[in-house]
Amino acid sequence: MTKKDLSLLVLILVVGTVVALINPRFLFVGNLSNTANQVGLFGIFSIAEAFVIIIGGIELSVGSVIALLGVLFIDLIVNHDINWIAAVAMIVAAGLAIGLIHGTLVTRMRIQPFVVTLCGLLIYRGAARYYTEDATAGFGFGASFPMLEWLTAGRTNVLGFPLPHSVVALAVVTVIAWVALHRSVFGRYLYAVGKNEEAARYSGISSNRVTISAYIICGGLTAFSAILIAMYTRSISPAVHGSFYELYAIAAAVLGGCSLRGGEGSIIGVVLGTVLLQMLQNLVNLLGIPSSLNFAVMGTVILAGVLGDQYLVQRRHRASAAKGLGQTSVAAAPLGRAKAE
Amino acid sequence: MTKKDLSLLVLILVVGTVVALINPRFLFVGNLSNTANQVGLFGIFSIAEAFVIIIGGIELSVGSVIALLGVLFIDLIVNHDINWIAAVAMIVAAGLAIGLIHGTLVTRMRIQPFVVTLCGLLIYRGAARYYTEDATAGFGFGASFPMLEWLTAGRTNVLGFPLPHSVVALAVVTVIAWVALHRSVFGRYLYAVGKNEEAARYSGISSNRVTISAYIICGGLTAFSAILIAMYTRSISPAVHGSFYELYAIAAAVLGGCSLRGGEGSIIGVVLGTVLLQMLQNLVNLLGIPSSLNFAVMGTVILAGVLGDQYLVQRRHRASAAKGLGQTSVAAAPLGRAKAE
Amino acid sequence: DAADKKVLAFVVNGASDFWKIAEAGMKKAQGELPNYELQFKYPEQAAAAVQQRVMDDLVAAGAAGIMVSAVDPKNQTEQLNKVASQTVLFTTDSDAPQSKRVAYIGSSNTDLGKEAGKLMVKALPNGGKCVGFVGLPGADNARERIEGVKETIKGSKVELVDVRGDEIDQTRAKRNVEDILAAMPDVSCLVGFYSYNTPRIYEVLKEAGKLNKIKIIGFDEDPITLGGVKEGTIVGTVVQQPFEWGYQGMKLMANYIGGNKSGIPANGIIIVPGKVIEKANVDDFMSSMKQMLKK
Amino acid sequence: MLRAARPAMPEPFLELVDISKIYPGVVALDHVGLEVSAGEVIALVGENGAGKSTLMRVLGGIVEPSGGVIRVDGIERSSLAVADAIKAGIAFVHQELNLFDNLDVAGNVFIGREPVHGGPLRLIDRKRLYADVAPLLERLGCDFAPDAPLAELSLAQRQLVEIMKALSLDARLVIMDEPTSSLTLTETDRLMRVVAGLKAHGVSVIFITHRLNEVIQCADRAVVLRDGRMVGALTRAELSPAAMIRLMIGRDLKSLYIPPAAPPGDSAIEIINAVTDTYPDRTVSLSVRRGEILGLAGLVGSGRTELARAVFGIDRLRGGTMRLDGEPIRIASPRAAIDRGIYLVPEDRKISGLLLDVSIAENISLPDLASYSRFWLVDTARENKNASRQRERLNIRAPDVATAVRSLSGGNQQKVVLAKWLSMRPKVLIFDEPTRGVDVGAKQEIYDMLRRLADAGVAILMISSDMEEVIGVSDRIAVMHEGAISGFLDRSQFSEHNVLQLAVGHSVEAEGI
Ligand SMILES: Nc1ncnc2c1ncn2[C@@H]1O[C@H](COP(=O)(O)OP(=O)(O)OP(=O)(O)O)[C@@H](O)[C@H]1O
Ligand SMILES: Nc1ncnc2c1ncn2[C@@H]1O[C@H](COP(=O)(O)OP(=O)(O)OP(=O)(O)O)[C@@H](O)[C@H]1O
Ligand SMILES: [Mg+2]
Ligand SMILES: [Mg+2]
Repeated sequence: MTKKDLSLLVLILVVGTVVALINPRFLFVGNLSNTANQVGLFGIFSIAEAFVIIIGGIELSVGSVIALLGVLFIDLIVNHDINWIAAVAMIVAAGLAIGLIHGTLVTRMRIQPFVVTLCGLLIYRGAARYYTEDATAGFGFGASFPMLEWLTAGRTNVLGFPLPHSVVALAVVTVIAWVALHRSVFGRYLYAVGKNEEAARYSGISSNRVTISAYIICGGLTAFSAILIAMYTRSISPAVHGSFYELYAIAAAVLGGCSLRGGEGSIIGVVLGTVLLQMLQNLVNLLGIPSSLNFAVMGTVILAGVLGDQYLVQRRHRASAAKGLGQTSVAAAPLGRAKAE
Repeated sequence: MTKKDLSLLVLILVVGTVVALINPRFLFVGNLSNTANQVGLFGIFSIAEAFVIIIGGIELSVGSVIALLGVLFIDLIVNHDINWIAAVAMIVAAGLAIGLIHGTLVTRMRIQPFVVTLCGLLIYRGAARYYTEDATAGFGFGASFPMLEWLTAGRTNVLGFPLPHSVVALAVVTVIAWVALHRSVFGRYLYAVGKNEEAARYSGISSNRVTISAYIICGGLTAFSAILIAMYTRSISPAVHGSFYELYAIAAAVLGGCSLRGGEGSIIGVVLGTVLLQMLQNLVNLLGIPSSLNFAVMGTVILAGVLGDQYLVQRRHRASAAKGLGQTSVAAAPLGRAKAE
Repeated sequence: DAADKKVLAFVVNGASDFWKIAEAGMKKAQGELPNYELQFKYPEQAAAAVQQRVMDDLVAAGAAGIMVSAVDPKNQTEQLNKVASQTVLFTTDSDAPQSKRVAYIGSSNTDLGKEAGKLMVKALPNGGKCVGFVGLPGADNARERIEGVKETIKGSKVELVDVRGDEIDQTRAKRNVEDILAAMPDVSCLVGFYSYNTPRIYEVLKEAGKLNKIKIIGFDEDPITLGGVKEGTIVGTVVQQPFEWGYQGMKLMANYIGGNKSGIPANGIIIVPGKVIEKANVDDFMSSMKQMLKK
Repeated sequence: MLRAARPAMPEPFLELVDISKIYPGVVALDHVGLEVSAGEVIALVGENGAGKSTLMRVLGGIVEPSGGVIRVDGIERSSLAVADAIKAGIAFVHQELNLFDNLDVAGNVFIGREPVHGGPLRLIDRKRLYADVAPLLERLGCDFAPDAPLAELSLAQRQLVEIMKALSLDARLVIMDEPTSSLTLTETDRLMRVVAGLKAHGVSVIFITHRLNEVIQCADRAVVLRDGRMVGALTRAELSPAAMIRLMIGRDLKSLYIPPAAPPGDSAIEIINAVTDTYPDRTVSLSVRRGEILGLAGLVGSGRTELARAVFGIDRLRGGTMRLDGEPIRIASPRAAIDRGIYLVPEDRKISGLLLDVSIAENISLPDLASYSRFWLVDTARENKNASRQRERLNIRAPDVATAVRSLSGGNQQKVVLAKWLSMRPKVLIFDEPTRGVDVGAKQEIYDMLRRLADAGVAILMISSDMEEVIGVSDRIAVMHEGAISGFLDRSQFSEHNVLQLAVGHSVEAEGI
């Protein structure tokens, strides 16, 4: 756990404590379980986004992909009576394919990731709307896939806590992503390509292949979360479903220490970033803050947290300078901080 | 005009010709004037965004600022009976102040621009909604500010073409921005800070001051366009007004040759990028394409254009390599292209 | 004291002026329900998931009753049932008939559409081409209104040739009207399906100098729409009565929670009919609106 | 076309035949051939922009040649990919550092070749990673830890990491493109021993340098390039600086040291008890007089660059004061320093010296734009005129001044960095490794210019790791050791021995201030 992750954790605990003091219902099992469920849903595609950000790219089509694949998934199992296991496989395959296309356009055709994925954002959203003729896709009343529903949207009682399965999914994804990013050779290449693509190429790393892999992983994970989200909402209005989610994902990644210049970020940080964002949403409703202030509260808490962290860092810096001690290491740059001098 | 700008212009002309062939009404004076009006409105804040992108930053709060300042502007002149000239001055001052705050947080507090402006996006939107209690701010029936309306939303007949004043405003902003960016010392500094902040500092450029100036310019121009947009729609629902406009702005800037890594981009390119985006919107309505396909058409045309351009560049590249002649210069990287090898 | 008051929440499907009127109704009810705390909730986005989350949080916070305008009632049934199992649930605006909600209070969008269709036929005795404008063409309320219009004009010479969507972006809403005027010079009537569409149509036609040449038919009670009706440039507008939903709905809910279930019919459906506002009755309507919003 | 004469050696395993490379407006390589046998040390010398790096980049698979063939173990190819080169056992120390400052030392050394366990998961074997890097650190005498973040290393230390990267490969051929350009004598000597060790194990080495005595120290033969053509080759017996210089630039060079025209004046800048970040418990005091060139020597990491940065206002001084012309000053930013006439030519051109994608002219005018502008608008004609003058003066090899700096050779880039500052009117000039990667001819040019500036009353502080340069150019030498000045030397005391003694913290007899 890096210092940056730790700052974020402290911020989460502080906000949580304050909320719990004002409204103890915040800590009720049901509420925690609901918030955890949201974290599970949003965490997976935030991790997906982090992969692309780490290699110095960006993926703006997350929300549209969630809408398109969600619509297709529901359509497959509800209207085409396809076995849900096959449907899951098809949707994930579609996600991987989208990632492959994005990665290829970025590397082989050398189009800026922002342009590629912006076009993705527009095209997939349009495709979803056109396919459904703008109608909401849903299960309708009584439609039931007990096994699938239990797996994706169910909760299991663990020591009295109804643990949402989306959290289990996030946990699995987190562990795998953590090992892949922080312990494997592949992860090292991701960071290397993100930091200095030229140097990576000179070191014999196929930066194109690494970049494409990052987009493929992102696509696959996004598809997976699209299924979970579809099963949670059980209804998808193609015009709005998942819109802005790319911003959530990027925000979680950036809060978690990713830099949009690439080469930085930790998986734990991204998950903590998601937790913070979801907690803020929960807080607004629990404290009876007017919904119109929802966004403002989120923004203010994030900004205050980052500022406070930055303030402490600078003070520590100055204190150590005054005492003539060694500085804090550059690598432990704090939460949201631009970069070392 | 750079090669990149030229590619974009060609794309615009090709799309325009195709649309005009399918529906000649595209070229009717009224339609061109309407589209030009949109270009005027969107172009100004796209140029604003370009300033920040060129120094290597990003400004995500454009849409929210447009909503908040629009609401305040209407409130000032409709409900507080403030003279509209004073109101315009106050709103622009507010925009400049927002820019100053963002710039200061980015430089002095060293918070990532993405985080600062994301918080801005959330906070200003929330503020706008809270201030109006989520009610639409508007002029009401018959309310009239003839001079202001004529200036901002009027059109003047120039050789039979009803030239919208927003286009005049854009032209003025473009010329000033072009001189500032491409001919002035300050512009050199902006690009230098965006390209290599450290080298800029070693050359005696106060990168903090330059960065803050870019955000201030962005804030001021955004405020100006907020007024024009408010006068165009004449009604602002604070929850949705201007949402996603930051994406439009970034897209126009990126299409126009800006790189999100900073240090690149031309003002002409940004204006052309805006023209392309607005033309695509117009096209969907004119060709009677279902609104649900609006986004998809935009995405497809942009992607096709960028791909085609890239294809031509690579072919020219290969052809010249085969002939053993000099390659095209690196600086003339094409439309939307990631970066030179 | 405040902490002991039971909370009743009105959860809407997105922010709009329309709901301000309902909120006014709710506030009137609050005056008559001192033992309850009435809250009005706007989800930050018009998406089912976001709305669901607001309701989950309200239940977690211990709300005694929730009245909701579901974003996607057809597919939200199960989640609505989840809410209904933990608190008293009313629906409004758009019903979820198969859910375990206690009652629905609102109007029928199809009926409203039919009223608008009648206005169109009346305004265009010789027939003509019409184009509609709407925020989210896929949303149920939009679909039902369009359906109602089409049903009524079927057989007449009035045609609804296209409906343009704008994602609730005012700039696009206005530009859509401009583009349609450019693309279809022979259009003879424009219909604003969402509350803000009609004022945008009015403004564009005014700027183009075509106010009396092209008929405008609207929905809802935007001040500019009403001004146009009064001026005679807008044929008429079909309004709902959200004030009544907020007022009656909250009182019914409080009664229900208090054990008095008499106000709720067997099928649970309480229709508050819509009103057609034309030049003849616009003044009355405007003054009564003023009255409502004053409180 | 000339072929390099080869002494009796085993058959070459690698041959470059008729290699050409054409860039727009530049013929970087013109039918060059080179053969490499096992256990051979070849020095590649030539002026800046002669094509040395380009030739090596062809060999390393980074540049695709426009013509010619590459024969590796008898297999002919028209070009290599990086992976091919690595597979063929070619290791490459690039002229410009290619490192990752988000990784630590060990991570950088083994990038692309991490030891793995965990089977198909390919997890990094961290234990082995750090174990494997330790002997390399020792071999080059590095004093930083294997897990030190790269971001904290000085330029020279990074250079050593880059060298370790190549040594860690089990290579048959190690290409070193100016590996010593920022190293001091101590590290250079150690590197020479490493090269000898490689040779003894049958590994071939191609060595590029502008410090010609290094060539004599280690090379079996020297190959000289000029304007992209091979102009000659010298066997070990024929090697001498004069012979190489004659081939490189076609004329002889005069001696390095030019005495000052007049004795130095009052002290221009005084640094009193300065404290920097890395050595918070040491202080530095020194002063440079008007008209004087003060050389600042020291080992890698001794804190010279840090001192310069603090004086120039990039970093804040932790303690101490400064005086300019006797007046106490405080410098909070580079702008403040520049406004007072204190300029710094930074050591790392890629990071702090240049905007790589910008033209030569725009780079040169950047620190002094105000004087090229009228009403805040840049007068490009004046800008270009000055740039052209500088280009001629420093012999910057480029098609024109609109050329992007990125496409220049390393030494020519360095000249652009110098040109940025030389066209202004300084009071105090701090040069941090001014001639890093600059060829002998241009070096002489630069030394002349330093002297002329000094004679015009400028105080010059020249930080340099090049012993020959420090001794040859300075009027006085200060030596730093672990963040403090360990002594000053007058001209009469100048010797390699004395400088080295002070650099490692010993004292020399009759030390004078
Ligand atoms: N990417 C490029 N585009 C255009 N010209 C280039 C490029 N790379 C190198 N050149 C040109 O090729 C020539 C040879 O450059 P090279 O780097 O091989 O010189 P060098 O001998 O290594 O010089 P130095 O001693 O300064 O490092 C130079 O004139 C340089 O400007
Ligand atoms: N950004 C940094 N963060 C932490 N430590 C640093 C940083 N930069 C340099 N150092 C350390 O400061 C010490 C002094 O470095 P400096 O660059 O001043 O040395 P130098 O005398 O110029 O030697 P060199 O020949 O290596 O340039 C070195 O030990 C180095 O590891
Ligand atoms: Mg070189
Ligand atoms: Mg140094």
